[in-house]
Amino acid sequence: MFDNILIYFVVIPLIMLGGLALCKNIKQIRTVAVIGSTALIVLSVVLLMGYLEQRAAGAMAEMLYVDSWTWFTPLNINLAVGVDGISVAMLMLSSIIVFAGTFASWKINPLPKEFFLWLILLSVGVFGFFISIDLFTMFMFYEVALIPMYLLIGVWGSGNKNYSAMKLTLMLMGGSAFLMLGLIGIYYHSAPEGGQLTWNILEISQNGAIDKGWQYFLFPLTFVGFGVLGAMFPFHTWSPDGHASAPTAVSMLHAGVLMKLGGYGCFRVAIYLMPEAANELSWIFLILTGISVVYGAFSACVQTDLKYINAYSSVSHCGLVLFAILMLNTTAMTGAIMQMLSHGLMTALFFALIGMIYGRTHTRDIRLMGGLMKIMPFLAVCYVIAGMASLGLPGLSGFVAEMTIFVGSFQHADMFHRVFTIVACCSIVITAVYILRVVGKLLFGPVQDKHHLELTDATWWERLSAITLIVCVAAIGCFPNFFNELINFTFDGSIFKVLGMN
Amino acid sequence: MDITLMYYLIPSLIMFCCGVYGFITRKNMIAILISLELMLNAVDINFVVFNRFLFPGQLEGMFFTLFAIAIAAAETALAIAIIINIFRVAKNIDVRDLTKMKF
Amino acid sequence: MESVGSIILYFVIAVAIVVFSVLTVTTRKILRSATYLLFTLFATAALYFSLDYEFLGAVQIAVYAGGIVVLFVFSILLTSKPGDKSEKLASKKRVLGLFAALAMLVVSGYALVSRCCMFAGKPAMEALTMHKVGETLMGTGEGEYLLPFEAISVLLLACIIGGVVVARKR
Amino acid sequence: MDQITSILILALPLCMFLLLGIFGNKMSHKMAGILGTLGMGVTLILAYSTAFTYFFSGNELFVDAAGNRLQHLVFDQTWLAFTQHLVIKLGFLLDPISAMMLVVITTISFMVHLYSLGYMHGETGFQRYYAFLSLFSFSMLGLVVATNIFQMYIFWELVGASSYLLIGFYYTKPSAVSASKKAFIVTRFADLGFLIGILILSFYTETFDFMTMTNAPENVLASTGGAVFMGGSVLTWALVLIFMGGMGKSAMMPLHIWLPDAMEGPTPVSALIHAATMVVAGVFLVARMFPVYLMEVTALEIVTVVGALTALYAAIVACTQVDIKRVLAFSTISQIAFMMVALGVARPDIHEGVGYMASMFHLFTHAMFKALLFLGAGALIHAVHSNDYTAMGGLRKYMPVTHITFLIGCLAIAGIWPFAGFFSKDEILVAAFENNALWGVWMTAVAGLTSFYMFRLYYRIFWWNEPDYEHHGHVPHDAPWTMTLPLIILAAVSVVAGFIPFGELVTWSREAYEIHINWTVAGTSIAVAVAAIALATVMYRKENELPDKLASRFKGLWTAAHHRFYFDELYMFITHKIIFNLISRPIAWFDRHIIDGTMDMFATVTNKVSYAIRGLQSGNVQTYVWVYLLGTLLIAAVAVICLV
Repeated sequence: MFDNILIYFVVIPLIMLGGLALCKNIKQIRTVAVIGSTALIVLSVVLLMGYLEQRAAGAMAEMLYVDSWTWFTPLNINLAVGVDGISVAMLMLSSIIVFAGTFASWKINPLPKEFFLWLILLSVGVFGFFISIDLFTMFMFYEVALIPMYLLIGVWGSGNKNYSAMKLTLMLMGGSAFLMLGLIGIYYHSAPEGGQLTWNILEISQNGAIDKGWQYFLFPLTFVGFGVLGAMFPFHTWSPDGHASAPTAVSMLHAGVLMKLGGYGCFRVAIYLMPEAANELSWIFLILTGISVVYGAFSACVQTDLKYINAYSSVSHCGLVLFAILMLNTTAMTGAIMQMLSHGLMTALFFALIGMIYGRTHTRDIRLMGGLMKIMPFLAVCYVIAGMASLGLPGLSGFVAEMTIFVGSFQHADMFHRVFTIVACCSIVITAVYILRVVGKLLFGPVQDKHHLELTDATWWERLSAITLIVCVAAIGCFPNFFNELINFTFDGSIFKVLGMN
Repeated sequence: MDITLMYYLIPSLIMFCCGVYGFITRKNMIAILISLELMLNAVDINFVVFNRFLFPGQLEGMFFTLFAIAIAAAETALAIAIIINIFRVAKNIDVRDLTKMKF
Repeated sequence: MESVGSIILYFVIAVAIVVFSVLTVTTRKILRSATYLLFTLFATAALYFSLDYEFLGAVQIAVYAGGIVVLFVFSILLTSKPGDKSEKLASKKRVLGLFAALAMLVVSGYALVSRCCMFAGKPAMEALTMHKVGETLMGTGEGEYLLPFEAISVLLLACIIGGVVVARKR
Repeated sequence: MDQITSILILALPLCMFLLLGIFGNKMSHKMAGILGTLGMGVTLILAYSTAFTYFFSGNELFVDAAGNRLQHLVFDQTWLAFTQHLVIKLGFLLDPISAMMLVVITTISFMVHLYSLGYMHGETGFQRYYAFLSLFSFSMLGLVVATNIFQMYIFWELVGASSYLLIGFYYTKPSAVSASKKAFIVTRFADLGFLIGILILSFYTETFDFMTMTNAPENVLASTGGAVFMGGSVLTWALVLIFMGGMGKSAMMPLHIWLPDAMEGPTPVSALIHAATMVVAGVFLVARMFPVYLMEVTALEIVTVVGALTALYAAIVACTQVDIKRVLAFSTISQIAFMMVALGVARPDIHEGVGYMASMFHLFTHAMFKALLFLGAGALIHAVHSNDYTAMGGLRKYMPVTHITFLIGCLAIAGIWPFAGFFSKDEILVAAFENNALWGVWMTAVAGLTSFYMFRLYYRIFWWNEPDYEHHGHVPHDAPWTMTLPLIILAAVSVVAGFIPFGELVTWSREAYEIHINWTVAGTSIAVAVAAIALATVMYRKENELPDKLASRFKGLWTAAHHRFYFDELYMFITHKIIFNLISRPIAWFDRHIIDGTMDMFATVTNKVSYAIRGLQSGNVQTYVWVYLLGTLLIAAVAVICLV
């Protein structure tokens, strides 16, 4: 079992949990968290290298590092793991954000030990979700990632935290109810008549046994189930409240990684296993996600709370992810994955910076702040960079992702899809409006509050957190083809054969 | 005339119904417990009778009853302990007054 | 065709069971209720004897009639106050209880009557010796009950401790 | 032409940006300034040598046996492969226009770097300023050498961003912040059109590559199959949308509103970005795609109409502005519109596409003399500390060098022989007349207006009435050499640039072609220009009542022009009243109250229902048993009835 590298993505956080339980003071907690998250980054880099090496050596299998350990025989539940380019990318993303999140919560108060325990438990769920290819295990990890959220927001949050924590948890749980129905449905149709039922994604897709009539029923269930976590209109309202109340690192992890679970799940389960239904029903969800994209951007234009702005911007950007996935072609889907990476990194950066600013000014209302560029130049410059990434400046990640999505979506043969692509394109202008509005009000202009003049710039751990993320954002923006090829290979697989496309 | 299975089941059923009636109508908790014993006893009879009539070569029904009696004894002892405790606190063992657990 | 004696014996037992059961739940004095329960239990024991389960009948008398009813009586004495009047039943309660009991009777009775196998006669059974009972109770093979026996003993121990803990004075 | 040089041309400014951007705070001002300027100087030399090699070496890579110039791909590296055909490459395309643009950009950029050493002396954020300048130079160079339309789009966005950063350089000034925001958003809106245009075009042509598209436009465009969308062929739509991107960057009406406000940035920035280089990107884009545009004449006609309207509009507005940088800004808009018109009227059958050549020629000369004018204006502002000409007057005595160079700039833009503007503008007018006499007359009139407002400005600054400078504390004087040297160099270029045989260097088909000056057209235009200058002399040489009288005489027109025909107000109305109040706010409200309300309602309803049914949990054990029993009996009854 332990000769498979993937399992360590769960083992390391578990060891961290144990280590944290033994910690006595904040120093030890930090040490454990930093060592653990660094180990995770190293691990994901090792995985990336190994993955690329195997691909370069001509490994053509859909997934690599595939392994399976039986867990519960009567229902054929296995701890099945395996990765393709997308999972590798997502694992990289998660480890980076956990790393940055650790530094962003350097001074968490109160109960630092418990905070890190829950945070690491959350990351167990996240990593487990991305490595598993067994629907049941996947779902289990998904829930493991969701539950700590409630406590993290409810205990360490700010503002109307009880309401937000409750709302977030309930809505996401509602989503997982749909999801569970869908997954069980898939399980019972996973094999041809009389065959061994399975939860394993690869086997299900090879069996190709899900009846078309059932697909029409199961696809919306799973897509909406994951879509709730991906902040799909109209199930996105947990996002603004939840993010606004969550502590910094939780916002980072949530927007950066957890929302990606939604997009990833939509792709990995809903689209991958039920392509025919996806093809037929995509128009409904295209309309919904298209609305998300534009609607979220417009909403962000008039918000005054920094976190709300960012949360709505996430709605818009994540809408784009689902939008692109539904286009069902290689380029758009690659774009969707890139957008997940890009959005994960830059939103994490945004939330980290907002947290740092909030920690100093004790307000997030942009009307009460101004001229921070003069007071805390480092944070301000990082904020501008994050903003630029968000509005799609070439050289940063947002541009690459959005362009891949737009070009890919526009290759769709159907006029309806192309027109909707143009609608989605409009978001780039609106994004510019709200980003520049915030940047202009918050960072530039005269200083609004004289007390702010005494505030200090970032500390070393905050700098480390921000710089890590910025470097990653720039890396994707400057060398997109690396990621493009990493992701792209996946799509040569069976999914398009079914549809007779590409 | 044969005394068939039926003849044994009917008194047991009546006994059980009496237990139900008592359980629902009585206020005194000990009376309720007594009704409960009636019901248990009725069930015991059924086990034994079925064992005797349908599977005379085996002993499952009988032993089940045996164990049921033992458990009933244990249960009664504990229940009475609780009742006495309640009486000590509430000076009363009217089941209608013991509604702290609602809502 | 069974002997007239056994038929008569059966009817005596059956009538006793029915009558004393009814009296148990209808009498308004709690101590009487316990007494009628005792009679019911004796009648049940007799039933077991008539079905050739002597050991069971003995247990019934020893544990139920001898142990449990005594417990009841003591607890009644402990919990009733001197001036206690016999309880009066609310008519609404009685109607509800009667309804439930009758419904039970009707449904189960219908189920009983509509099953033909219920009319099977009493088959012959080889005598159930004490030896056999003992072996079955203490054996570990299939259809033998050492493990449940031990479990029961643990349960009883727990019950004793629990009873002491719950009932002791604070 | 080796790859190293071309890579260096792009890499040097980028490295400078990173160096100054990251380590700038650790450097002294002087160090940063000199580093930046040196870096740009080296780039300048490399670019000059590249352009010289391309035009004059006669290397067979660059010119074929018949004397036609060739397009040469120095390198073309895959950056992002969308599909098999749609690949974004980063490359270096060397052809006449990109070589010319290399010269223009590096020249002006170097001048501005040098000039800023003096102009920005002692400003906070000096290092940041140089970093942004380098970033801009990098992006602009990348834009002009783009090998494919997506590379162009990438750098197009980058120049937009660097323009944003530079306009907002004085970030504590609210007006600068809002101007930068406006510039970015307006151009972003235009870029949306550009992007959609690219999407449509690439959908049909299946390529981003300029060479594939322009060398055989018939072939790649055949796949559109005459598809029609909302009354226009898709090709028209695509080209018009791409042109929309150009309209945004080149400040064509109605997307011009950001450019006058962009003057909030430091003056050298205005000279570099908002006069000479970035704003002509739109012209460059149309020129780059010209063979494709030729396939769809409708699109070219739209280019012409937009250009002509903008030229007139901007010229009229320029006559009424007080802020000298705004006058120059409107003048820039007007001149870029000239280039657009020239492209719009160019056809292969009219003097072998003279319009194209004229447009590029004008781009070149305009960059020189407009940069000169802006830098001159910078020197004036530096001396007087005000942007308004009302604070100036009679400066010729105090600032002789500035005066002479500014005058040269004015003469050049007015199109007086032998200054540079004469030659390029003349070719534009010829092309316009050949296409349609209406455009010829129209553009000649605009040229007259140009001379008028430029000399109005000139006289108001250097003649008119002298305010009491002593009173304001100090007497204006010429700037230090770092500032005057660029002025002198640019003035010299403005004088001689007209004699460059441009026709042999840059033509649409890349075949050499001899310029003939059409003296009928040229004579007319000179006559009109001289008349306009004379009028300006009469009105503004000495302080007098005439301008005010005329203004009150044509009060409606004057007020409207002074307020730039209320375009800004219109935009304010649309953005604030309509988009913010009628779209964003209702959506935000809808989200909070309807969508979120629905979600909350689920919770509320659940809560209410639970509250309502909690009475069932009475705590009365007998009730529970009764209910339980009846339930069981019900099930049993059903089972019995069904099974028996």
